[in-house]
Amino acid sequence: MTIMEERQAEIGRPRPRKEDARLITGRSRYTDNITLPGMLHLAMVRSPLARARITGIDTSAAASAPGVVQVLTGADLAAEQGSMPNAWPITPEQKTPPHPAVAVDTVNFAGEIVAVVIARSAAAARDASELIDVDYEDLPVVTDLATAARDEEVIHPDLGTNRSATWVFDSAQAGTGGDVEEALANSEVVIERTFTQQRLIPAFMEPRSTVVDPTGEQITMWSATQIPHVLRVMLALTLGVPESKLRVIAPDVGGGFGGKLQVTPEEVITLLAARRVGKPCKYTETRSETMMGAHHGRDQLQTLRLGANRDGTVTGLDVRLLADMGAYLGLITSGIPILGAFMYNGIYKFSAYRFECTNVFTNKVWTDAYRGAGRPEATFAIERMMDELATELGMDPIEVRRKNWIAHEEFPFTTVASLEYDSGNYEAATDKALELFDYEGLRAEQRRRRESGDPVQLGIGVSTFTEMCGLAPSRVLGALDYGAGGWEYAQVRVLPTGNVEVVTGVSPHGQGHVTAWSQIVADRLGVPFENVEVLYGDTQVAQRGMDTYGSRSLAVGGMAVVAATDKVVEKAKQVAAHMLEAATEDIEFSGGQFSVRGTDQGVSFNDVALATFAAHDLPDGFEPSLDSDATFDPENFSFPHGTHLAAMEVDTETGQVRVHKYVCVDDVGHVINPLIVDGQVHGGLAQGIAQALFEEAIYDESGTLLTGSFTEYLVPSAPDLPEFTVDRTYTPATTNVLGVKGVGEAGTIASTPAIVNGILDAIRHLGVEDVPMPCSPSRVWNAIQQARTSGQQAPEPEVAP
Amino acid sequence: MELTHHFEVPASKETTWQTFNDLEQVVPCFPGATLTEVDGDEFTGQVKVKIGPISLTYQGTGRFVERDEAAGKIVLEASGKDRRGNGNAGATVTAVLTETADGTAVDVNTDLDIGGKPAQFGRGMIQSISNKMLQRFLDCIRSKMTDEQPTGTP
Amino acid sequence: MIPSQFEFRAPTTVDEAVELLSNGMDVKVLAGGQSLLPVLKLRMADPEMVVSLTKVDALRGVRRDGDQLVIGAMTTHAEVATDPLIAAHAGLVGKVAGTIADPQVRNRGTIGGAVVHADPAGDMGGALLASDAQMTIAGPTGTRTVPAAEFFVDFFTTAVDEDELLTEIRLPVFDGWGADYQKFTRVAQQWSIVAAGAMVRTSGDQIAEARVVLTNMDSVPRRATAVEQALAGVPVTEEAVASACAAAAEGTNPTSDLNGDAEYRRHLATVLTRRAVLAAAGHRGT
Amino acid sequence: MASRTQTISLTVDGVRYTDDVEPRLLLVQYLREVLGKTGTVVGCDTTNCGACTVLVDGRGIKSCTMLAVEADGHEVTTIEGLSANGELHPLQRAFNTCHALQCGFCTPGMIMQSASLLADNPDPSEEEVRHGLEGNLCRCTGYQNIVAAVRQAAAETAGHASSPASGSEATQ
Repeated sequence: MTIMEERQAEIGRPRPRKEDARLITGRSRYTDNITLPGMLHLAMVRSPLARARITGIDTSAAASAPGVVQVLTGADLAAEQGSMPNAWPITPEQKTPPHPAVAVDTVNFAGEIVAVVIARSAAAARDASELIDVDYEDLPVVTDLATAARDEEVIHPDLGTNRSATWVFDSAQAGTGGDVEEALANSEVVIERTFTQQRLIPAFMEPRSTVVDPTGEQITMWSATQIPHVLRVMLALTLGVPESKLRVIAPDVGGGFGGKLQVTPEEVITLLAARRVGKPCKYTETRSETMMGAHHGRDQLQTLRLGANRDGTVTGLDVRLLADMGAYLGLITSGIPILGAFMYNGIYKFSAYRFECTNVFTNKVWTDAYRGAGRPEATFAIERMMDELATELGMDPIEVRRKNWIAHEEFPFTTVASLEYDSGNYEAATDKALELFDYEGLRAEQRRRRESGDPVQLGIGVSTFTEMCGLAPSRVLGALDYGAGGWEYAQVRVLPTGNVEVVTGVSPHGQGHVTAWSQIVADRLGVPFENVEVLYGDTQVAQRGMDTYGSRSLAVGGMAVVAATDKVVEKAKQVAAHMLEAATEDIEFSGGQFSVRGTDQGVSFNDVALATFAAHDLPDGFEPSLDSDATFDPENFSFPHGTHLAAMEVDTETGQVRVHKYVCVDDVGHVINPLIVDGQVHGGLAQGIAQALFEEAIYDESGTLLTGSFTEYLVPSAPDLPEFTVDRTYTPATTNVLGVKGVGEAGTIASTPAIVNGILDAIRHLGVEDVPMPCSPSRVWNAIQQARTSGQQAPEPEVAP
Repeated sequence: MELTHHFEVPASKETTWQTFNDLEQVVPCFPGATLTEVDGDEFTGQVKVKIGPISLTYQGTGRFVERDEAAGKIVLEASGKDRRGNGNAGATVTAVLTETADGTAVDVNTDLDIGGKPAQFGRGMIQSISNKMLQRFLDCIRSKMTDEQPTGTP
Repeated sequence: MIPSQFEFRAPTTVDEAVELLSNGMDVKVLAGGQSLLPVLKLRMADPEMVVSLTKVDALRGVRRDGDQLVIGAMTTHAEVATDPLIAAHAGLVGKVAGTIADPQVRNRGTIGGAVVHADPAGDMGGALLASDAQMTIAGPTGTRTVPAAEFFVDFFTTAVDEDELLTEIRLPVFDGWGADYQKFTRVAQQWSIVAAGAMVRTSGDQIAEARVVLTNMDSVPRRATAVEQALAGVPVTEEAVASACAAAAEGTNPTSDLNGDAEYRRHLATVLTRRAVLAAAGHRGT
Repeated sequence: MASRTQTISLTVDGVRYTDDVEPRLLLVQYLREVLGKTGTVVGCDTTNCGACTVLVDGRGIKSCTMLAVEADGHEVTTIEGLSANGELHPLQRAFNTCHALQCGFCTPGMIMQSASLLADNPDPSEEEVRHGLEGNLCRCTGYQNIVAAVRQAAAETAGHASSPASGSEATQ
């Protein structure tokens, strides 16, 4: 009987990650690193045209080229390839075009696959792919969202329209608020603005790659995916392969950000090719292919009308969206804008709200999840509108927010968009951020620069945000017609030595789950951090799971781990009671020790593990195993929030913009590993800032992606970003016992409006009212020039509060 | 993209018209172009484009879509694809001939459509480069009409 | 990502290299490869033969030859950027070399390769123009020398013919000149949207002589001679220099693209020229 | 056409190799496919991302933009050859302790370029680190912890350098 030792709590410790060991030494296991005996390689032939009828494909030269095993076209695969799945029909009437993995008759975006070469080497496949001669008959191309919505040219003629679906939320109908038209009519101020959420490319660093081994009866797929479990079931449903014959493995995955939350044509094709030739096949895309062929994000036109009274109280908000689907509907393409529908009210108390979104097809690659997925768009719009309101009323942007936000004592709070926010303290986060930022000092500096006519003006951008995380309560998903639930699975296995294996249904690709889960389990079982192994990403290992997206891993997946761990403890207590000749009810468990209440009698977790393994002397009828699994379905979303402040310098001579200072105070509830949480925030900020300043996927009118490489699509590197000041407040979530909320998307969601608000704050006194994103130097400069030339109409310089 | 050019030749409208209608003379004037076959109003050929290290070979066909001698209007359409699948290119060239005191004025409007990888490589240069290539093309045609050597300067 | 097949030769002398260029095949010269290899990987070109200059030792390095500096065509940007001779006598060339692309590219990319590539957004051309560089070109009939002002012909086109090689760049020494290069980009690793380079010799509080060049304001680097003339004798003050630089964009022909239109580029050229001249003149900015 | 392959001899991570390769084979493909050194990864095809950075004769280069035949006679160091005698390189340690990686895909290139940077400048400022890494893209970290890691490794290496026994680890 061992003596209890004081052990330091693992939760809350800045543990360096376990998973780094192989990644920093080059022993990584990315899909493209996999080589199997006899493996063949695929190359894709992609349409250079955005919309065309395929009138002929001559594959003869390619088929007889050196090393080529087979060439496949859409016609060859038509009978077996099915249609790429869309798992979120947002309305029963949604129009969904057929989406073949390999185009059969027509192509609808530049980059769509029209033929596949299977060869003995990647080089041979690439060489032969040039020999395939495709004849196209041009069809009219529609790339502009608003134009497409007018149906002058219908991209999928069988659908009869480019409008896929229209989805509405109305607080008057939902009973969560009043009628928005009435509210706006009775408002003292109504502000109407239109914002463009430009199209973005997720730009994960690892290009997508898939290896399929069709060994015997089983098909094993390794893929650079966020969603091995969803992929498995979707492949089974799409291709009619028995699910039980499919094993999907997501090995090391080099980033996703929603971009790998997809079932891809390339995965379907690699599987079909491997099955045809009966040999392992690999396909790894080039970055050029990623840019044009992997789904993009955002791409919405937002029109908002916000009503308010002169004291700053917002009375109602009307939101109308056009959302660009691209040419097809991917896995959850149609639902992305709907994820934003619940967030346009942000952290505020509005009395009336209406949201209407129309999803529209264009001849571009389809859009789908990208970090934040719907919520950054909503947050951007409302946070921009709050600044517009502040300007209109001559109020400080912080004051306008204070006037409208939910006070901390009002939680839980049911919003006008029908969500119940469980907890939060916007005052605390904002106060802390203002202090760290030196808000007053920077306002003084701003005034100084304005008065002296400094060519480099300073602006302060505010963004107070919340987001719905922990996707998602299954019943809510059901109500939204999403094709699956939002639960998560975990298993905890106790080895004879007391080491613990944790199986998780989430699928990490950089988030540090192995480390965080180890910390959770170490604390709950009182075992050393080092003794916990975390297994994931293989449907044969983690037999159930809903994978990683929507800041769900910890709030949902982590909770499943907790639930499974609790079951282990319950079982172990029975064994401990038996060993200690006590009643189970009298057993207490703490710090890895089982003890009899009120005595110094105890056994360690390791002792119990070994005794259970030996099974020589267990309670009658006790199954000799402590292993447990659990499936956790959240009762509600979690609602991280925060206040982000950006001091932006604008060089009025060149339009160049620089982040002078960036402070954010996020409240993500309890923190398992602050190192990891800070890292998530940093990375999120970088992506959100990049949307504000640098990134945009641009197509020309014929549908060619002009930003088809990192030379033109501007992903920032180290000198392009500032040092961030990251801090936190802690208001635990009340809907899970860990008190966690999720942090994966926070930085991205909050930072974009902070940056743009900051830029406008710097140059608004010059008469500039808006700069479309990304706020490139030329756009900023042009906005200043336009304001100067129409100077007479420019509003009187607003005195900075 | 739309490109417009204007030039004048000290030749009669009739001579100019004939030159413009002679594919064997016109097509090879385009930098890098070779004519492989002429069949009435239609032709096949290829254009080899070299821009620094980039080298593209478009193979394709073209035809006269309009020849209105009375109006002095010729519309030539050509389209091709890069032999390595890098992209397609199409052009519709509309030339309008007008008699002047000293000869003939030629107004050329070119609607050029370049798709695929070359368009991505742009940084705005595609238009400038295309403009220069067309200028060389027209200089060459003009020289044929005036029996001069191309001056090389626009 | 996988280039087409080609034959590869790595001669060790200039003569061998030149001989390989006239062998009747479609030959591409490989210097540092930082522009050529991406094109080959994207299969935007498929030469039959690649002649690498990597083993021609004679083409590497910086040396002083009388009142000239001689830079071998295969000297890397990193070497040019850190070379003490260049720093002392050709400040603008050194500064510009340090701004090209990123450190890894500077470690492989060469001055000769970059200028023969002649991308209008390439940075080094302007610096050579401002420095009155003489370009030595070797061909089948021997070597010839072309001044930088005649070297750049058009987009991606230089005086170097297909059967020729740029072997070295000769620079007169510019002692006592200040230099600055204002490179304007949206992200650090981007090509210049516009850049302005200035070399300034001051005398007391005045600009005695200035040399000003613009990058990406035309199909070739452009020398702003009007600005240079206007700057002569001008006091080193914001106002005086700004006024002398006001016409920096005159006569240029910039393109419009995703990063800005021609009008914006003209405006940038003016601002950047002023800043470069002031910095080169040692003016402490506001 | 002459022979499709050429013989090259080079040293990679301290081991001498002689191989016949196609001239078109990129150095990164040689490392990954011929030598099985998959620690060096490919992130783009336009020489932007820097994920494939290795040291050639001690200096960081993008191995996707160098032919394997050009490496003939040279010395190449990859992420797999950075640690010596089973001990992590200070940069590797610092990347771990500073949480300078998430998905890890850019990490080999980041570490190798950082090694190249520290060889040139053993005590870089924050700004110098940022500019020294401008040819490397990371999509996860926002670079803050990468910069911190490089500076931490620099400090640690400087500490070592004051002791007579140590050499410059960064340059190998």
